[in-house]
Amino acid sequence: MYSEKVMDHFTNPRNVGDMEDADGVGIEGNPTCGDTMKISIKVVDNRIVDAKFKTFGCGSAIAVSSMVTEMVKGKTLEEALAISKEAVADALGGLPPQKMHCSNLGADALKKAIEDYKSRQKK
Amino acid sequence: MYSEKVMDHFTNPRNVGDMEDADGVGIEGNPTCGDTMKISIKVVDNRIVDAKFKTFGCGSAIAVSSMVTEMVKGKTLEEALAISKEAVADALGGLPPQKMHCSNLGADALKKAIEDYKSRQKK
Amino acid sequence: MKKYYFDHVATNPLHPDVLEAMMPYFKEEFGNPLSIYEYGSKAKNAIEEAREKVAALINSKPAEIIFTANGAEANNFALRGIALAKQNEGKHIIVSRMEHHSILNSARFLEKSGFVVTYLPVDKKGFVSPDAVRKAITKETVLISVTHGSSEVGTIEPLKEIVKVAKEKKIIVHTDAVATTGNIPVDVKDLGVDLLSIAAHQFYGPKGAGALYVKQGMRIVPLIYGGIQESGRRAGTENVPAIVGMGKAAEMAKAELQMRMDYLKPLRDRIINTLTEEKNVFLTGDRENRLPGHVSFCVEFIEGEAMLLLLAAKGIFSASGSACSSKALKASPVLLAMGVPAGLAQGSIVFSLGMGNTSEDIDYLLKEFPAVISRLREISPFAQGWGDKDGGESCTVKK
Amino acid sequence: MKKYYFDHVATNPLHPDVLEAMMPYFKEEFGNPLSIYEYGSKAKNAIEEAREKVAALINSKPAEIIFTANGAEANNFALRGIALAKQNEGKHIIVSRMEHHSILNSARFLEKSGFVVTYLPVDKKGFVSPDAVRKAITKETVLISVTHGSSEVGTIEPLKEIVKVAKEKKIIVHTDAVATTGNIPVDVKDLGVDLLSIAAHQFYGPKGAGALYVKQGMRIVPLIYGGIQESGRRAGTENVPAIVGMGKAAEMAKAELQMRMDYLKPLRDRIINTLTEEKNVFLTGDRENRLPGHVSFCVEFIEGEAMLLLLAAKGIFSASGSACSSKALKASPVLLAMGVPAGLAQGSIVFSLGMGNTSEDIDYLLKEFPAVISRLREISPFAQGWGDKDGGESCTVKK
Ligand SMILES: Cc1ncc(COP(=O)(O)O)c(C=O)c1O
Ligand SMILES: Cc1ncc(COP(=O)(O)O)c(C=O)c1O
Repeated sequence: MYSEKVMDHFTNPRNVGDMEDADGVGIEGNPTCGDTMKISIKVVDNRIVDAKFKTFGCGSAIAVSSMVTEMVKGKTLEEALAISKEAVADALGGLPPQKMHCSNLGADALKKAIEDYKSRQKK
Repeated sequence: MYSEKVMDHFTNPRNVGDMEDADGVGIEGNPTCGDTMKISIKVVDNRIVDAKFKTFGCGSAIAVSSMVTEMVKGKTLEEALAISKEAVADALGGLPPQKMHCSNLGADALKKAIEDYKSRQKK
Repeated sequence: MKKYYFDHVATNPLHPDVLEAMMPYFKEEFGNPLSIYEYGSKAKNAIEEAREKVAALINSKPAEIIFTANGAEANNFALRGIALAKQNEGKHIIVSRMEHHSILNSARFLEKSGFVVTYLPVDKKGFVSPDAVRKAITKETVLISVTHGSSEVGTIEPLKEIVKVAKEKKIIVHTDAVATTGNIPVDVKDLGVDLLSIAAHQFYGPKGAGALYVKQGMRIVPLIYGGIQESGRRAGTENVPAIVGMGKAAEMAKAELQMRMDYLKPLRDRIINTLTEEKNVFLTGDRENRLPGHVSFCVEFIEGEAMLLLLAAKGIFSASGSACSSKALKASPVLLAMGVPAGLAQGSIVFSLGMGNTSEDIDYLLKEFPAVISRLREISPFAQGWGDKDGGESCTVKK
Repeated sequence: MKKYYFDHVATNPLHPDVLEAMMPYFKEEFGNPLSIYEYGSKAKNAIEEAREKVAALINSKPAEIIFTANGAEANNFALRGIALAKQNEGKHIIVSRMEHHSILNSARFLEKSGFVVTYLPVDKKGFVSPDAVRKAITKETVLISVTHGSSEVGTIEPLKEIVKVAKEKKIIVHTDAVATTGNIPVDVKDLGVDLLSIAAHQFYGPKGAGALYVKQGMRIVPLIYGGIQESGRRAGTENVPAIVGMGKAAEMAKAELQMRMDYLKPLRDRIINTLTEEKNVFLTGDRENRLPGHVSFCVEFIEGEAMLLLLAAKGIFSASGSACSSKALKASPVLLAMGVPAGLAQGSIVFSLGMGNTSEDIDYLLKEFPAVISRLREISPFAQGWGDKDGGESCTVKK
C-alpha cells in the first residue's frame, strides 16, 4: 500500500517531539478521520533551523509529518511556505490517492506554525 | 435419477412393436412434453394374452410402457383396468416425482386399448 | 468404460494449469484482499492481476471488469443494474428470444417491477435481425440485451450490426457472451457493447467466477450491496482462488484462441456433415456463424432424454433441449422461438466439443449415435408415419 | 519472520481436510449438477451431501439451505427477497446498528425503493434490546434483521429474546450469523429465526460459498434469476468444489465446536485480562457474551491503522475499525453506534484468534503490542493531554 519511503518515515519518524522554546506552533486537524498534526519550529534570521512534530493519525499522517519537518529545516520562511502537499507526497515517493486528501496535513500545519511565528513577531 | 428397474426396462424394453391383428389399440399423449404411447392388445376369453407398445418419449415413458405391457399379460380385462399409475411406478421401483405426472401414461393408454377392444366387440 | 464428454456448453473441465495457479490461494495466501497487511495485499494483487488478464481477453480496461460468482449473476446484475440506474429515463427494455434463462427471467422480474419488455423474434437459424431491433426501439427504451452466441444452437449473432442500430438512438447494449468468450474472439471495442457477461467455467476456468464488463463511466446499480469490494459495485469477500483461476484461464484462452478454433471446427464439421446425412436429422442453428465446437440437431420421431440416456450408457455425455430432459419440463424456448415445431424440439440433442476431445472420440460418436437413433425409432410410434393419423400431432413435421 | 495471524474475522485459512475434500471436484468430477448423466449426478449428489452437513450444523432441514457465493449475498438475498415477497403487507423493516455493511446497505437500497427502515440503537456494549425492537415494530413491519454476533466487537446478541418479541407480532426475523456459525452453537430452531446467513470462509471453509437458511414454507423472491438451481431460488452454475468444501467445513465445525470454544476462550481471556491493565485501553463489546476468539479494544490517543502497520512489521496481522484503516475512510459505524467517541474509535484494534494460534503466539502479542502502543503515544500530541486544549476535540475522552 505505502511506498518504502513512507514506511521508512513512519517506522523511523524523524523529529518527533515538542519544543520547549518553539518560535511558532501550528496545529492542523482533519475532522473526518481525526488526524491531527502539531508542528513546532525554531526560526533564526528568517530561516527555520529546527522543526519537530507530534501527530495523531495513520501511517501516512506520521510519515508526512516526519517528511515535512525534514524538508523544512534550513529553508527560509518563504521557501517553507512554498512547500505544497504534492511536494511532500512526491518526496515520500507518492501516497495512496485517498490518503492525499485525508492525511496529508503536514504543509498546512507548517503554514500555521509559520503564521504563528509571524503573529508572535508582530506583538 | 432413475431406478435400476427403470433403466432395465428402458434399455431393454419388453414387447416393443405393433400388432397386425390387434383386438384393441389405445393411444395416449401428454400435450406438455409430447410423450405419446400406443398400446396394442390381444384378448382371448376376456383375458389379455398379448400386449405390445410403441412409445415416443423419455426414458421413463419407455420404461412405463414396457412395464405396463408386461404387467397386463395374462390379466382379465377387469384386472387390467385396475392397474393404476402408482402400481406401474411401484413395479418400476419408483419414478422421479416430476416424471410421475409427465411420462406415466401407460395405464391410461392401456385403458384406451381396452375401451377400443370393448367398442369393437359391440359392433 | 472410456468417457466421451461432449457437453462443454454445460461446463468445462478445469485446466490443470489453472488449478495449479489457484492452489497457493487455497493454502498460504488465504488472506482477505481488504486487509492492509501482507496476506491481504498479496490476495489483492492477485485479484488485480486476474482482472488485467480477463480485461485483455475481451480488450477492455481492467477497471471495467467486475467479478461475479458466475454468468447468471453477471446477467442479472447487467439487466437489473442498468434498468434501475436508468429507470427515470424510460422503462422499456429489449431482449431477444435467444437468451439464456438468466436474461429472460431477469426481464420477467423487471416486468413485475413496472418495466415493459419486448422479446425480439428470431429467424429459423436463430438470428436476431438488426431491423427487428430498430423496430422495437421506443422513446422509453433504456437497454437492449442480445446474446453474443447461443449455447443451445451455436448461432453467433450479428452483434455489431445490432449495436450500430442501438447506438443510432444512443441506447445501452448488453450482451451475454458466456458461451462465446474464450471460444471465439470477443472484443468489447469492436463489438461496441456497453456491458458483457462472461463465466470462467466456459473456458476451462473454475466454477465460482464470472465477470461483468461495464464500460467506463457507465452507472450501474449493484446487485449485491455491502463493502467496497469491486469498487463498491459487488460486495462480499472475494473468491480469490476462483478469480485467480479465471485470470489464468483468460490468459490461456487469449494465447490459444486461434489454435482452439482451428482444432475444434474440423471436428465439429465432421459431425455435422456426417449426421445430417441421416434421415430426418436436422441441424439447428446456423451452419457458418456457429460456435467452433458446437453441434446441435433435432432428430425426428424420438425424444432427447431417451437419446441422452442411451448415449450415456455408451459413455457419451451430451445435452438436449427437450422438455423431458430439462428439469423444468419445458422444451427449449430458443428452439420454439426459432419455429421448430414442439414435437421436433423434443428430439433436440447437443454435442459440444472441447479441447479434450480427439478425432477418435468423434469416430466413436459417429458410430454409436446412428445406432441410438435407430433403436429409439424402432420403439417410436411416429417413425412409420402413424403419427400423421392420430395422436402424434406434435411430431408430424416433414423435411 | 514468523507470522501471527490474528484476523480470523476477516477470513480464515482453509482447513487442509476441507481442501482435500474439494480436490476431486476440481479434477475428475467437474460435471454440471444439472446434467442427467454420471458426471452431473455425482456433482449433484455432492451438493446435496454438503447441504445436509450445513443443515446439520445449524439444525435445519437440508431443503431449507440455499447456497450463495458468500455472506454478503446471503444478507442481500434475505433482506431484499423478503421485502419484495412481503411488500404488499407492509413496507417497514427493522435492522440494528450492529449490522454488517451488507445488511445496512441493503436496507438503504430498500429505503430508495420506498421502504421505511428503523435502525435500532444499541447500548455501550453493543447489545440490541428486545424492548427497543418491541417499540420499533409498527403495523407495517414485515422484517426484522439483527445480527447474531458482531465481528467488530464480538458481542453476541440476545437473539432468542428478540425473536420472542417479533413473534408476538408474527414478524419474520432474519439474522446475520456469519460471524457466529461454526464458532458458537447456532441452532435455527432454538433461536426461532426464519432466515439466517452464513459464510464458509468464517469456519475454515472456502471462499466462494455461503448459504441462506430459509424456513420451510417461507416465500422469498430470488436475488439471482435464471435456471432451476437451488430449487429456482438462486440461479447460476453451482460452485461445486466450494459447496463441497463448505459441507466438509460444516461437518468439522459441528464435531469440533466445543473443543474449539474451549481452546479459544482462555487465549482470548488472557489477552483481554492483560491488555485492559494497560492505561487507557478499553475493551469494546461485552466481556461475557462474546465470540470465543474475539478481542477488541479502543486504545486512546493513537490511531488504528498506525497500530496495524507497526504490528504487521512485527509479523502480527490484525484489524481495526478506524477510519484511516478502512478503505472507505469511515470509522466503524458499529463503534459509533455504541457511543464510542469519534476520536477513541480511531484507536480501534481487533485481534481475532483461530485454531492455528498457540499460547506462544499470545505471549508474543502481549509482549509486542504494549510496545507498539508506547511508541505511537510518544508520537501523539494527545498523550500528554494537550488534546484537551486545542484541536484534539475528537480524542478527549477520559476513563
Ligand atoms: C457479521 C458479518 N456479516 C456478513 C459478512 C459478509 O460475509 P462475506 O464476506 O462472506 O460476504 C461478514 C464478513 O466477514 C461479517 O463479518
Ligand atoms: C449463454 C449463457 N448465458 C448464461 C449462462 C449462465 O452462466 P452460469 O451458469 O455461469 O451462471 C450460461 C450457462 O452456461 C450460458 O450458456
